[in-house]
Amino acid sequence: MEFTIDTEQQSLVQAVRGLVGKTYDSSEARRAVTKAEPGFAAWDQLAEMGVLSLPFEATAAEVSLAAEELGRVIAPDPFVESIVLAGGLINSVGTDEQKSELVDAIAEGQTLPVLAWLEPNRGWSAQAVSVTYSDGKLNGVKSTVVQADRADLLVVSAAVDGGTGLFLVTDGYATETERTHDGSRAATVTFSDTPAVALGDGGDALAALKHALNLARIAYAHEALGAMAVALDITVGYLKTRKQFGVTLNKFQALTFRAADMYVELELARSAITWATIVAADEGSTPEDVAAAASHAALQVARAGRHIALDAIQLHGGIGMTAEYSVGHYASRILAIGQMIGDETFHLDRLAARIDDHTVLDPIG
Amino acid sequence: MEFTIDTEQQSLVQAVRGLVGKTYDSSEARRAVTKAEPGFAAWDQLAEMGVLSLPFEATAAEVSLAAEELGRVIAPDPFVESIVLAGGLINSVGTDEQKSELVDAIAEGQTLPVLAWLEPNRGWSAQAVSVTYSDGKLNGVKSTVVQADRADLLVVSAAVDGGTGLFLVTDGYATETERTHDGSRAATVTFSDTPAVALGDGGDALAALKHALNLARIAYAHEALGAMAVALDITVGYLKTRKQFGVTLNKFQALTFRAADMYVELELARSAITWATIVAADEGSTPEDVAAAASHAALQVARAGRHIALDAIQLHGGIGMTAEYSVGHYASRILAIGQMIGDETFHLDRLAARIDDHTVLDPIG
Amino acid sequence: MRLQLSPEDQKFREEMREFFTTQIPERIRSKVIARQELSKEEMVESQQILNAAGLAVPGWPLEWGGKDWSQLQRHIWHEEMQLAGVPQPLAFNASMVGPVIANFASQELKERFLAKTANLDIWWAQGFSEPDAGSDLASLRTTAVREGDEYVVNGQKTWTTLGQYGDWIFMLVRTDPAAPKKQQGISFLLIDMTTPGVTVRPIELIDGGFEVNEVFFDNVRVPVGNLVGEENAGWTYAKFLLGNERVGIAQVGASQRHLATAKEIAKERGVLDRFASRIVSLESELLALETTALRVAAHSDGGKPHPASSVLKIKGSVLIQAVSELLMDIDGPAATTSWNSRVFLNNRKVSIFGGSNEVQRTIIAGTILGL
Amino acid sequence: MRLQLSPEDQKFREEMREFFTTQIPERIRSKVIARQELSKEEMVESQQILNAAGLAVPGWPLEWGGKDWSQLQRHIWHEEMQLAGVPQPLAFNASMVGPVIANFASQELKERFLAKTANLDIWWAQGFSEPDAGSDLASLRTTAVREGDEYVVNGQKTWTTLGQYGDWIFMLVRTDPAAPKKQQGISFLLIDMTTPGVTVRPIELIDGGFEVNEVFFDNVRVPVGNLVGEENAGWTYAKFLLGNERVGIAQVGASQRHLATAKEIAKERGVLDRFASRIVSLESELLALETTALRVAAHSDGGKPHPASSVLKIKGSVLIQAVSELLMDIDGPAATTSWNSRVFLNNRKVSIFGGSNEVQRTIIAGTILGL
Repeated sequence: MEFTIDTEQQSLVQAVRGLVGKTYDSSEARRAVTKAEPGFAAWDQLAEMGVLSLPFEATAAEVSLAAEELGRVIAPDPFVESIVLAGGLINSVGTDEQKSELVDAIAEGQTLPVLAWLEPNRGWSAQAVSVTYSDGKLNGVKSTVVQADRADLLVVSAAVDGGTGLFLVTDGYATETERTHDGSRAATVTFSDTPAVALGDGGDALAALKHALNLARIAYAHEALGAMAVALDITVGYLKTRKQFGVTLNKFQALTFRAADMYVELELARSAITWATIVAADEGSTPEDVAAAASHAALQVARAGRHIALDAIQLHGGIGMTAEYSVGHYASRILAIGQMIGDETFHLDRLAARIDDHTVLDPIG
Repeated sequence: MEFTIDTEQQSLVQAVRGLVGKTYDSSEARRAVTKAEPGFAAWDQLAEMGVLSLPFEATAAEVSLAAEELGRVIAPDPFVESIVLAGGLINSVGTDEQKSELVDAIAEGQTLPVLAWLEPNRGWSAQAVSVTYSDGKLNGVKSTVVQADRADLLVVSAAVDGGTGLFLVTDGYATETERTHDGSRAATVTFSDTPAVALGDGGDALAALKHALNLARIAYAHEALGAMAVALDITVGYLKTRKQFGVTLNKFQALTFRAADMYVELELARSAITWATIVAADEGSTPEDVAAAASHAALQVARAGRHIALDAIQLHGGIGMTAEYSVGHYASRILAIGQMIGDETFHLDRLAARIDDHTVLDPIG
Repeated sequence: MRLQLSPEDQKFREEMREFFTTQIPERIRSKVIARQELSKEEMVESQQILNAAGLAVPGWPLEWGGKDWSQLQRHIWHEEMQLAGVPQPLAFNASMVGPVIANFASQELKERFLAKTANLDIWWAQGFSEPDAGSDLASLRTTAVREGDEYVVNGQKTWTTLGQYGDWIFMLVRTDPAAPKKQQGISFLLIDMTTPGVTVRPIELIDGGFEVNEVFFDNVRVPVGNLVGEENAGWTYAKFLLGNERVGIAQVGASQRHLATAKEIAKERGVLDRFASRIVSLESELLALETTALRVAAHSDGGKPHPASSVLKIKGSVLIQAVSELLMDIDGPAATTSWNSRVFLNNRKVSIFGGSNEVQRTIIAGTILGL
Repeated sequence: MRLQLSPEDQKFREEMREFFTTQIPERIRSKVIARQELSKEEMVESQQILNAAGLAVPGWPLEWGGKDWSQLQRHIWHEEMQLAGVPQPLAFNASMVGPVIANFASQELKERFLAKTANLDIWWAQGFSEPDAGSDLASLRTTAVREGDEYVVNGQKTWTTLGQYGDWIFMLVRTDPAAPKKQQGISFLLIDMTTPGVTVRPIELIDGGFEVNEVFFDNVRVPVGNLVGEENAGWTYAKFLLGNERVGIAQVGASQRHLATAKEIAKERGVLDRFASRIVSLESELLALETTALRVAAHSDGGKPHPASSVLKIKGSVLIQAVSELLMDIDGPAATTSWNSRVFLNNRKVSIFGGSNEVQRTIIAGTILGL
């Protein structure tokens, strides 16, 4: 069991931190990027550095470390959405031909895939209902497809006989795109007799889809964790320097105690989320193990994440409300990640369904 | 609509405050009383003053005002349990003969009735299952019967053909009595072919029982409210006088902010609980109205009550943990009232069952 | 069952409800109900309809358009307005500068401004907060130096809500920098925003909206006749103004309406069971809040703010935020693009602006609890 | 799936589990699991079994019975002990006075006390807190005035947990009232509780139990040889002692066991659905807490307390309280007489004693965040 990272991992962290720290060296730089299309700017360099190949060539640990660095600068690049999730699914479900055709292209940044799995008003259910597949064609509507416009390959979950299949689509669909509150874009995608090719054998792939979503949840949680840590740092820095009533804010005990509470939550979240990655990285873990770990990590984002995000704004006062200052964007990103990976009720329900699996829940094996 | 109390009510408040303030003039005096049997000491004087006749002769407003005063000194006398609840049921369900025989005796303190309604492991369900009635006899077990040993008349809910009936019992049952954590006593009562007389017509009285329980919940909530107000007062006084690190505790902003939050909760609780009494006192209210009002009041006890009780101890530090100091007894009593009237989940579920009754929940008619 | 109103108040309530739901255009009210931003024109239109009926500024002195209502009636007026989705009369006019002018300004200023203020012919902006002051309002630095018949104003204000629409701005300015206490030496000045040297810069908020502004003053020359009351007595007027916002501070009606919307949406989408506990829980808290507002109204006298106003401000803001969080959460993953998330983010302001909840706790601990 | 232990640590864990569940009498462990109070005799019996196997004081120096374990192994030892319902070695002996004597006392005192301390032949009480000191420990007033070969001790200690069983008490006393800072002039003294002038008065707590005491000192004469280390250097030893309680501070194993009990009871009574969300929620929080304890253990070196100990103390106490609240709530109305309510009330202490959570927040804000 290991909570420390090795030298090679440390180098990866430094490299990613250096790269995204340059591209997004200020809140203003990030804002400028998210205003323009497609809303992210570090992609080619991430590809060059090999970050986009991590899900295919390294373990969940490296993926999480990279995601956490992206979270620290709230990089808008769709690493988790496109690489971990869509890329990961292609790599796990695709035929050998599909993999050899696509995986390298994705890792090199030439192909940007996204997964279209959510459907209107169906929460975070992975089972496809609205979109159906038959005779080589897709019909129906997917919602909240992150970066659908920029993507050149959609992986679409669709109802098939006997379950939920996965299909590749490159053309023939309509998107209605909106800005997300955290500076990204997401689309409602409508398929009307859209030509589609099966990913893998075209049969039920619900289990693989769920597993990929859980791995993505864990990576997302690290992204949120990075953002939470920096949101607290910024807040602590503000309390030390901002003066009110003739003294710096850190003279107000009620405020410093709230910062202390944020730190407590952050450290507990760091532990649980890191543990989830250790589970994901372990070859002996079953998909059920990973699902539970993902839910524990997601609960931290839903609770500690929201707590830290909102108190970071409150402790700043007015300046925290402005788009010109960074902390609101951190809050928005933490919130958005929570919305992508499932809310508190969703994950509590998932865990409650397995409440009888153990007497004591012990993180050590 | 009226949140102010009239001169007569004001006199009642002063009289009750004077009386119980003398009997329980210190935390030590109350402790001495609860240590001895039967654990309360103001009963005869309350009878003399006419307090025990309030449920029969006045409105819910006077009952609540009296209960609140008892709560302020956490008087252990079973006013709500015996008079409001058991006495109230006799008065509403009893035959004319039963009423003329019993009500005056109860109001004069000659007869002390208690209601045996709870059953082991059945939460706060009013429907009798364990205890059954047939052929003039009761069989089964009731739990948490407050002051069963002291009572000379039990009102017992029991399963009958077609529902839950109410029965009077004076003898022929076994009690197993324990101290409650707030200084009272409660018993498990076992009936074995215990002779019983129907209260009223002996048929289904579930609706009347539920209504009486709801009226009692509202009175109980006022008792809790009185205790909450004093718990905050004591805490504020302590913060003003106790020195740590060379200054009084009220120099520590984190502590004064918590006291401020307690005040916010107290005032909101006072509003909702008082409103519930106004509903109960209004002749135009339906039993459903009173049930909803009771649930809103009970939620305040479950939330604001626990919050204030526990923070009152925490803000005191070690001294708050001791039986020689008052604040822990206040916390215990507030907690116990919450346990008698139903917890948060119970009342949220009740309210959720009626979620469709209104678009906006408006306290003004 | 509900608190019984007297027949008189019952009638009053029905009249209000009738007026608000029939006289204010549905196209305006439906925007409010959908929590969309209104245009300046829509806000003016609505307030002028209210004013024509004598319903825009009931709290003002009778001679300037006020009403001889009980506190309860003012509560009902406000509550029904919010429930009907009627935009409230612009607070800067109706609750802030209007009462200050009516109470403290010269007869000339009253005649010049009050009618137009009530009718929103003049849109007032608020010039109180400054970048380095924040919650510590009295440490403001914007100066007004008298030169003959004019003040020359230099400095910067910020968090000026809807200042981009402002015709005039009411300001706290420092007229005596040598005063022994910072609360002294402050004056209350009215400035035409078209005066040379006044620059407004909108600030984008975290939800992407523009509703607050910075306002810069560069040698702005203001006639001394625009001074309200006495020179260097502005802090008194400011405290009066800040304490004046009692009725409606908790925004209960709006929260109730949004909660009803949440219930409706949850039902439509088949997720009512999932959110039922949160909905009834918030309904219960709003009931406690509204009854508290009623208690405060019933016990207020002489227009002095009840100290429990801070209770209303804290809990009101917490519940506004909780209801908007619920609406956002009902959207599930679609919340990433939904308007509800933007409203939720925007609503972080309600516990910050207008006296943060930390300031309110300080008031409760100090003024009420004596700590 | 769980964090993988190395085969070595896995084996260690199995050995611990085997020992605790087979060598400590079931009658003792079942009382712990039922959260009942143990008698003094039972605590002594259990600790002596541990000590005979070298498992009572693993944190001590090797020569006095300690173990050369990794921090992870100490964590496993503690966790398995708690999960098995084994009473922990008496903290006053094993974690407090023992390490202080081993690190700072004379060889003579070491030889005189350490073996008996490890074996609970001597039951130590703690004499730190005073009625007027509270969280401000250093403002203690109990004095020790040197007269020849003796100190004469006068004063009062309080919150002395299980002091009613005490054979000896380790004390902070003021030996130099004239010292410029209150932290100076304090000495660390060992006192035989049978000495004339020592009086113990048990304090009843709000749950009706007696576990803390006041201890009065009236001209108690103590040989100077009972001084630990240097005169007037006691504050240093006290800080060492207070920082020494790292492993096990969060009490995760006990909370996990109680939560398992709660789950079992809820199932038996058919109310698992009603409490499932709270149970899994607490399981999740305990998982985060235990992994945090493991991180802290993994990153500790040289016995110095990790600053994140305060995180473990705060969250550990919050979760102890939350689990006992759950157990109480599962009892429904029967909680009024149930043991679970008394445990819940008693557990209010865990956020107060041993450095209140307010003190812990001060440490985090100051030491870790630099605020």
